[in-house]
Amino acid sequence: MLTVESTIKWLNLFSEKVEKNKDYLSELDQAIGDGDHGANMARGVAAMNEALSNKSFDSIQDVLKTAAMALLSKIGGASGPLYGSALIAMAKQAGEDRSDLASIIQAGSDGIQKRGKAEPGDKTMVDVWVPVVNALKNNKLSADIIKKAVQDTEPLKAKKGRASYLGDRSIGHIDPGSMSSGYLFETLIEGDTL
Amino acid sequence: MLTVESTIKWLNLFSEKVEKNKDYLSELDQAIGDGDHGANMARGVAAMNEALSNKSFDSIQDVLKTAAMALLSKIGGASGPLYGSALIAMAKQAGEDRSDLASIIQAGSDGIQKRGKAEPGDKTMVDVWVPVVNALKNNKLSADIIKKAVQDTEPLKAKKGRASYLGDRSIGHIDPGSMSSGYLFETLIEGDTL
Amino acid sequence: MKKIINKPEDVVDQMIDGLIFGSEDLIERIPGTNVILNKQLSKGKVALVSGGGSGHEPTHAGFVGPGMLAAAVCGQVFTSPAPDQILEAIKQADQGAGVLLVIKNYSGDIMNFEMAEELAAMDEIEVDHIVVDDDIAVEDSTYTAGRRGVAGTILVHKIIGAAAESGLSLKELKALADQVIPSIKTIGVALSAGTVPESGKPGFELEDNEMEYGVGIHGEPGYRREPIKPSREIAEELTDQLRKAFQWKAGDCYGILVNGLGATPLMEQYIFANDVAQLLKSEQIELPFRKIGSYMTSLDMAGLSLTLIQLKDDHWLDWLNAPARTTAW
Amino acid sequence: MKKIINKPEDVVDQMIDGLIFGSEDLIERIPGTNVILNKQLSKGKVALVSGGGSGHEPTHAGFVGPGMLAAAVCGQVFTSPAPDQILEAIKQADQGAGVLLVIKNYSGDIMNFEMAEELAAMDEIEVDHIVVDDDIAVEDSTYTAGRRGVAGTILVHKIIGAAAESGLSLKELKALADQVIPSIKTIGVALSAGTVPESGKPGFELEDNEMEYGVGIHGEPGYRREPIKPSREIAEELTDQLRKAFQWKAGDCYGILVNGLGATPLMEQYIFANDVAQLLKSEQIELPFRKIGSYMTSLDMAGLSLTLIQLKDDHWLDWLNAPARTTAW
Ligand SMILES: Nc1ncnc2c1ncn2[C@@H]1O[C@H](COP(=O)(O)OP(=O)(O)O)[C@@H](O)[C@H]1O
Ligand SMILES: Nc1ncnc2c1ncn2[C@@H]1O[C@H](COP(=O)(O)OP(=O)(O)O)[C@@H](O)[C@H]1O
Ligand SMILES: [Mg+2]
Ligand SMILES: [Mg+2]
Ligand SMILES: [Mg+2]
Ligand SMILES: [Mg+2]
Repeated sequence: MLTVESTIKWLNLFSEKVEKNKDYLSELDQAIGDGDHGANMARGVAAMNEALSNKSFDSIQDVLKTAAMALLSKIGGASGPLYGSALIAMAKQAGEDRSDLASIIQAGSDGIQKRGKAEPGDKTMVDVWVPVVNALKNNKLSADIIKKAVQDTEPLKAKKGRASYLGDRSIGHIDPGSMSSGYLFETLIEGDTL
Repeated sequence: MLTVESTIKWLNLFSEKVEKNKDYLSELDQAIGDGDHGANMARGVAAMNEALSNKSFDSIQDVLKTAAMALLSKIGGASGPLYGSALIAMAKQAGEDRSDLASIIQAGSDGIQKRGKAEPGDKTMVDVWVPVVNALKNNKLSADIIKKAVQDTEPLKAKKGRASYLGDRSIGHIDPGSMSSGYLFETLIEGDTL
Repeated sequence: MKKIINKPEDVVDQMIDGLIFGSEDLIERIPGTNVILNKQLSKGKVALVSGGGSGHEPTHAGFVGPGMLAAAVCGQVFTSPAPDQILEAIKQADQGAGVLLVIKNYSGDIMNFEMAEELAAMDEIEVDHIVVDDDIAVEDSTYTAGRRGVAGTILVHKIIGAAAESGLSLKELKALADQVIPSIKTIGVALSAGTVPESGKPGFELEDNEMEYGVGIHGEPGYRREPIKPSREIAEELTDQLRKAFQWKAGDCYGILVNGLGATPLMEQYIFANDVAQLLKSEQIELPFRKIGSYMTSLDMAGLSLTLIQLKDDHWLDWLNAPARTTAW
Repeated sequence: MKKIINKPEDVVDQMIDGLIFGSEDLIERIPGTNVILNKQLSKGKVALVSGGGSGHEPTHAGFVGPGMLAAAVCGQVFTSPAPDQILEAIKQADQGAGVLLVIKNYSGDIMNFEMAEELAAMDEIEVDHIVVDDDIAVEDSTYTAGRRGVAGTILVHKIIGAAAESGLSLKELKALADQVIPSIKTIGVALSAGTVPESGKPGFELEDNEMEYGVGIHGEPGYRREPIKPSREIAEELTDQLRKAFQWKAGDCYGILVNGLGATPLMEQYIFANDVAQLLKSEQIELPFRKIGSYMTSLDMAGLSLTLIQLKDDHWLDWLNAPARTTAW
């Protein structure tokens, strides 16, 4: 269940995972983008961690909004406004219905699609968020489902983002933003927040 | 003896030799200069050859002056004005005393020194012109003397021209301008002009 | 990687300080941000704000000054700046007549600038935006991110900047840009990739004798790799692409920008410009506006790009030639 | 060698045409020569003529125009132009008040320009010359060729050009130059060599992690090779050399030029400029004149140079800041 503490714990675990895997994220981005996704995300989560540790919070909304602003202002590039929009939408939703994780993640997913105009199958992080929302709704989110969603971006041809410039050459590589979104949901499980 | 014909023949032979050895001249210049002496000289003698074949001459002075202007306007760099000044001075001298090769070459050598302010031992073409003048005066110019003069520039430390920037590192290399001047005097012998 | 820098993570910050040091009479840095602001903003006129990832110097900050940009926002190298920085630029640039954002067409830039625009609207600042997508190397399609914004952007800065200075409203400027931007097309060629300081490796690898047509200013892949050709043949290829895109006819009137990508010296840019000039002359294209230099670079990428703008309106030429006081125009 | 050129032997000719194509309003080529002439010469004023080997673009031709040079003579790459070309420039530049030749201190340039001067004197044109030797990397000595002329030359073009425009006589300009030139000192660092098109090979080799202090603009050897350092440390080394040469004290007033050598992009030049600015600030040196960019290049050499000019006279600053209409200033 999402509480102030569990949300912070979740985001801290996410930060750790991004930091640990930033070179891998950049490597994925080097193949079909511009090679900075790891650096972008690491910069973002570092700022998020700092913002979260410098303040005390009395609502999940508050936590998510603080995290959103940090990510938004420090990631930059394409993933900055996407993660920023996701967390802002999640914060809003948490204000209305704080206990339902599925509807909160659904709001985040909608926020990303509203901002980035990508559809499932376009080889973007949407391809992880959408299946995760569906799994949550059916109460069966698992590490395997997340892993599969990330892996399933490999054969896709990119239609949005930098990778789309590659056309067919984008096929055969995992989408970096999907990988970092995968980390977000893996840590949701690892932190026992489900 | 210098006649209109033998002078033209001499300069033609010189052109051929420069053209044939231009890569070597540039190599020498690469070691202690900027690597263009071969290209400079080749450009110059090509223009000289053309100028000499496009006109008929009725004096040695005329031949030398035409050659001088071509070299002067096409070699460029340091060697352009030096060969140009040498041949202009030689042309003047030939007008006064056309039969005496020694005094003509002496005038050329003086012209070079006046233009470039180099002394014997400075590791420049002067180190070939001066011994050649002396040998001519004593009627004993030979291929060996020329060869030795060129070779003797090797241990010298450059005090003038681009090589002087190298200081001690200029030691141990033959001076490119001395080599090209060596060709000039070798062809004097080869053309039976002596 | 051999570069004259300090810590890779500090390059943008220190570069901005160096730029300001060189042009203190013209520009200043908004404290605590990576925003460069024109010191002599024109009261009551629309302010032009641009920006994007760094690494394209002198773009964009070099074009801040009277007659061009009111402010430029510098992101990390090849990374769009975030909305809060853009918002700060909008706030400080606004002189009461609204702000027009000039965005190069990259997903990241579009999203960050749009978010800033939404935030500014909440602060009741009138803001609109235009998107430059002049790179014809990439197929245009509404189903993808579309064409990239490259060197032609500086012509947009110049024309719209001069028009803003002449007093056009935000609406009028936006309408003008809707005419101008589709009239600008660019195509480039790379001889070697630039190296992002934080990555330390070239963005792509080309063989010693290879070049690639259509590479983007972040090292995005182009449309063809082949052994390096003489300048004249490169000029033919790029001109062919532009001819196809413009479908010009004898007597048409264009402006031309030959742009170095960072490590290619002026000598090569001039030689290439000469070849293009001869080709266009033989097709009787008029070229009353001409510019040659390294204006939209890609770090230390070797190569160049060719931009043409069809001058459909005499005003455009006037605005291109209007005075501007900036570091780099 | 990967360059955007046609035949190596044609680079100078075609480059000149490309330059003129880009700046037809300002400059023209004297037909049949490699001389670039200012189209708006100032009647009755002393004409400044400079030149030298090509490969240093935009120097010198980019500084032809009202307020700077009357003409520039382009030699082959790294090779002084010949006297007949220089003579032609002198003849066409002269507006009745005489001609001042600005020569960089290389044996070849000195001899060719002096011969042209002698020829011009026969034509009864009043000509004199000044020799720029600002490169402190080489020990100065009357027994050798002395110090080389490098980036500081463009400050001479600017100051003497503006002074000529203000009406000073040939004698007065020569006296002014005798004050100005010794007040200019430059020191550079190279990260890689430029490649002369006709040779096809880099002028020297540096390891992947090496740089060399004091390299000349034709690749002449410098005074020390070492592993590449951060910008800040390079700034310290170059500033140390200049401090030794100038022996400045707090409160002294200088102009500064940070100059890219061809393949080094503005980002690095700005970062380096920022480091130098901080060092000089800490020594309380005033810097009312500042310029950053690639002005005196060495083909595609990577690296940069730092020039300081001690502003001993307020006029010098005015002349540096005076308007000039050229391609490159
Ligand atoms: N329009 C979009 N909608 C959703 N996700 C997107 C979109 N564009 C890009 N992305 C995601 O962003 C990731 C790249 O992020 P990043 O490398 O940080 O930014 P940039 O592409 O600006 O360098 C992609 O892998 C993709 O998952
Ligand atoms: N002051 C001088 N006096 C005599 N000879 C000189 C002088 N300076 C240079 N040289 C000669 O010129 C040669 C170099 O010529 P070249 O390479 O064509 O010109 P540059 O040095 O301008 O590239 C040297 O090898 C030397 O013999
Ligand atoms: Mg990326
Ligand atoms: Mg040489
Ligand atoms: Mg990026
Ligand atoms: Mg030379």
